[in-house]
Amino acid sequence: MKNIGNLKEFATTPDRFQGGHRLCPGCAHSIIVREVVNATEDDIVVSTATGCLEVCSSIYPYTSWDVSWLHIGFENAAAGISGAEAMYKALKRKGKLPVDKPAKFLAFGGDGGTYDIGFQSLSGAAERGHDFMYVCLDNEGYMNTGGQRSSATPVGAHTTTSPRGRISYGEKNWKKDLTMIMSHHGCPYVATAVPSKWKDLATKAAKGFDTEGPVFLNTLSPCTTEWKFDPADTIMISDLAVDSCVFPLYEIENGTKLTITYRPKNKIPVRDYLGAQGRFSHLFKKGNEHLIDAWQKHTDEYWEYLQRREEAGV
Amino acid sequence: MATPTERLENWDEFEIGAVLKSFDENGNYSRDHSKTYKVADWRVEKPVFNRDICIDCDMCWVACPDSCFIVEEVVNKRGKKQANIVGIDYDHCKGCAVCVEVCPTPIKSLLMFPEFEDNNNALANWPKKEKKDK
Amino acid sequence: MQLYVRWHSRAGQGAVTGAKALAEVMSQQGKYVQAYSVYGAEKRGAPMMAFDKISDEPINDHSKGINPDYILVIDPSLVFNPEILNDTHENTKFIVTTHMSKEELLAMPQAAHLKGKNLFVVDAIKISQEDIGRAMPNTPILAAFIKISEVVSPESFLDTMKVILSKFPQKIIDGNIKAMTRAMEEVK
Amino acid sequence: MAEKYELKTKEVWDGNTAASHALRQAQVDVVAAYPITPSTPIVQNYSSYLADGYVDGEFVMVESEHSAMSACVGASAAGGRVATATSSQGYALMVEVLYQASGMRLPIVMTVVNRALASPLNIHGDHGDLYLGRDAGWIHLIANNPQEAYDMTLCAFKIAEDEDVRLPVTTNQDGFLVSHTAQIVEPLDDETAYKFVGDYKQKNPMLDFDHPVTYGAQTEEEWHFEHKARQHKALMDSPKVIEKVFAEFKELTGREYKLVESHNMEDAEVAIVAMGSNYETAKIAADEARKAGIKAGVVCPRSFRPFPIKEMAETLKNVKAIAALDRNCPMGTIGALHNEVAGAINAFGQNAIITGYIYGLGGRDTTVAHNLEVFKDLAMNAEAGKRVTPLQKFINLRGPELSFFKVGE
Repeated sequence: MKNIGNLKEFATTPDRFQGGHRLCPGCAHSIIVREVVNATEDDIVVSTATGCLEVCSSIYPYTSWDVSWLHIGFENAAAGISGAEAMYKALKRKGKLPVDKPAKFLAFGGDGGTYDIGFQSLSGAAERGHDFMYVCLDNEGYMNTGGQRSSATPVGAHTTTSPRGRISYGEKNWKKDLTMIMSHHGCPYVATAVPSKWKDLATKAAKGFDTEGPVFLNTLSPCTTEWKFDPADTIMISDLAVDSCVFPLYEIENGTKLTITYRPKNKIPVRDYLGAQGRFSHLFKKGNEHLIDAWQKHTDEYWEYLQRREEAGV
Repeated sequence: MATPTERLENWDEFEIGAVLKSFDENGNYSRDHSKTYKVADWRVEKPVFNRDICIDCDMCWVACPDSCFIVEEVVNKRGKKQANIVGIDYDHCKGCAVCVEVCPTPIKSLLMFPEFEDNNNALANWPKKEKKDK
Repeated sequence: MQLYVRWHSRAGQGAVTGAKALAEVMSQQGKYVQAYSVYGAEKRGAPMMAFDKISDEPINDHSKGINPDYILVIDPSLVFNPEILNDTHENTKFIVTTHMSKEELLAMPQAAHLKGKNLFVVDAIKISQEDIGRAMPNTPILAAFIKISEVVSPESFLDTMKVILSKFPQKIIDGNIKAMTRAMEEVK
Repeated sequence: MAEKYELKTKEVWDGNTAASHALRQAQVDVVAAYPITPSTPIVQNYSSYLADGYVDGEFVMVESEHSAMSACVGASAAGGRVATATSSQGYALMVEVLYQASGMRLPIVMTVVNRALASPLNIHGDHGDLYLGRDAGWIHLIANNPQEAYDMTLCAFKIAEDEDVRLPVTTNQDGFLVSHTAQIVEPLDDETAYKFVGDYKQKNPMLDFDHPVTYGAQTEEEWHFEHKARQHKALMDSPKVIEKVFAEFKELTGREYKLVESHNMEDAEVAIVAMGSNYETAKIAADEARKAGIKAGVVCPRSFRPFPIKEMAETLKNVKAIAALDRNCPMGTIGALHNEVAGAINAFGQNAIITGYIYGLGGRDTTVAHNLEVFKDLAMNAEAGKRVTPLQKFINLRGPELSFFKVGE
């Protein structure tokens, strides 16, 4: 396992995901991707679901990847990487690949390609126990197609298919708790992470690479375009998400041992997180106050739940 | 964004299967790699880096979505390797200003300037005190 | 030479395996063969049919219907279904599994359709239960067919069956050989 | 190392068993599959060969056909020999990924046991699935009996992996009529079969870590056309390799395959064109038709894609009337095979009268007598020197005659 060390040291890592891609200025996807792929020195094969990252890092005739990379479709990043991993095992056993040089198998998908359309293939690959890490770049909607709702879109968020309107406050449902669902697949390691807590993220990625079997990393990827905030504020929004405990950072080993990996010194109100984003601006209008209260209650309850689990050692 | 004209090959000229190769025979970035593609024209403002103020915390390196911070590996006093920031890759910087936001020094060592501003000019006019956060 | 055989059984009783075994036996004799079955989505217990086409010439006809020269009924209750007569001709021989004698069977009103038919009986169920240890009447009825049809000598039939059964434990092979030998003796 | 599997010179195998032995003998590295009737036994057998050590590879039993083909793409791009099998609804679920596999030029081999498409649900044989994959950029080889299911599958690897092809290949056999019908198959011994197929030759493998590659790039409108055109050219050029592989196979086995198979075509005046098991049934009908004075012949394209346009026209150049038999309901036009054949003869200035027949949907029995009826129709058209029978008729359909474009209507 790569020792992540301090940032001065980590920054000597040669990048394996490069500039010249066509993601939005300030996009959190590429920050996360760099923090993940730079967290191992082993060879990597990457599979990526259709989405912003996929499109923007492989616009022909250019690739932004220094490692072998595969995109098949929207719903099958996990199935694709499971095939590559199976071939690796077969060729290694047949002596067609060096046995002493480990290689890692990694898949990226947005929340659409992970929570929704790609969930079946992710669930299947995890259940089959392939040795791979799946990283969800959760920006809480279908941003590649112009910001439609997904099952990761949180309540009250304005999206192009759950729009705020005269009689609508936006998305009606709470987001699906995919990290827990993946933990219950029997994944030996699952964790949440955000780009601003780079060391937490890179350490979890390094741990994930080192874990044998399916690993799931759910990363919150603030979307400057569809969450409607200034591109420069990506890291700040990411910090607000964890400091308000809207997106708590934790890890679960073998489905049974939960550890909270970041505890805000000063837990900030959820409204500070919501208020920084245009997609929630209507919640601050008269008549919608109950939604901010509901958000706070929901967030507090979940934070409580995590702490109780951690305390109980389950 | 259109492909540069010199890279528009005919149907019988490219690798089959739309396969792209990251490196050439010598192990250098190939012409298929986005390292050889420029997104500089996305920018309206650019970050300017002030080496004199930088403390080499490398926050800009880790937070840059476009891998634009050029580092130099050095060995520090305690014998540990560390990365020093030596510049910005303006071919790939889109001017998002995340680096400026994460820069922690009291007077920021990274600031945004208009694209047309001369870097030396910018450095000469560097603020003496940190501006109030917006 | 052209010979058509139709098996009547219930799904799970081994008619498909039996039909394939017959095809294998005949292929060893230098014949061309086709063994197939007709069944739908029904599960274990549903009545079904399997077929053998045996010929001196390559078999190109992939249609399913045949005019059987032999009807093999490996489930005792299916003998009462008049559909076993479908597409048969006047010389078709019927070899059926039953615990009854030919006379007892023909005396039953439910078996009226078999009157005047070229009928042979063998208790393949009992034989298989006693000699193989479970009700798997496919190999005994196949042996009875070999005896009646004389398409191949009993010795070379049993030799081929030993090869076909070779993937099973010796006990099963021995049981089957015993059951088939007995069926060849008992079929009337 | 895999154990040698002892085979007799003559086995009685159904099409599924035959295809699965071909996969085993090719020593496929990865099989990713999902069960579906009637192709299930192929991958089931592969997994039991694996369990008994008769093949050394990875069997990935995935959670859907979509993932089966996706895992095949991942495995093939990684750089080894890959195969799978499917039918019908499973094929339909795979279709999206079939296009990805061919676009990435991955030499995956898929043994397809052709089965009808729902609704209504039906497990039996017709060519609905084959036609669904028609434009997916795969080579589609046709096997009409278990021996051919074995032979075509061995040839498929050699064709797919040829450096001048590098395209995925399906080998098609009729559900139940071939897949579950045991006939005599003369297999090669393991060593000879593997030697024929040859070692897998990697091209741009993802697992060559010193040379990372990107598969599945995004092409904008300035690139997509060129890529698709190039892929098309590979398919159009593939008959050269298919014929080369068939020639090598003939040398090894004495069994001869051609791009267009035919029976009694030397002096035929009328011909049935059909794919699948009915090609063989129609041959018997042709022989019988000749006894009745009809100079009948039968033709079968060995590859549905690439369609052997020139060879088809050449084979049919002297006939007066042609019937193209489609084992699929074209839903709103004339049959796909009809249109292929009509296009082929038209392209070479031939003017035989051509009619289409729809038959055998959902496993509906099609007999020698049914084919004979078609020959009688053809004889009428040939004699009249113009089409006097409907453009499209249905064979063995219950109810009043269903036909379209009757003459004089």
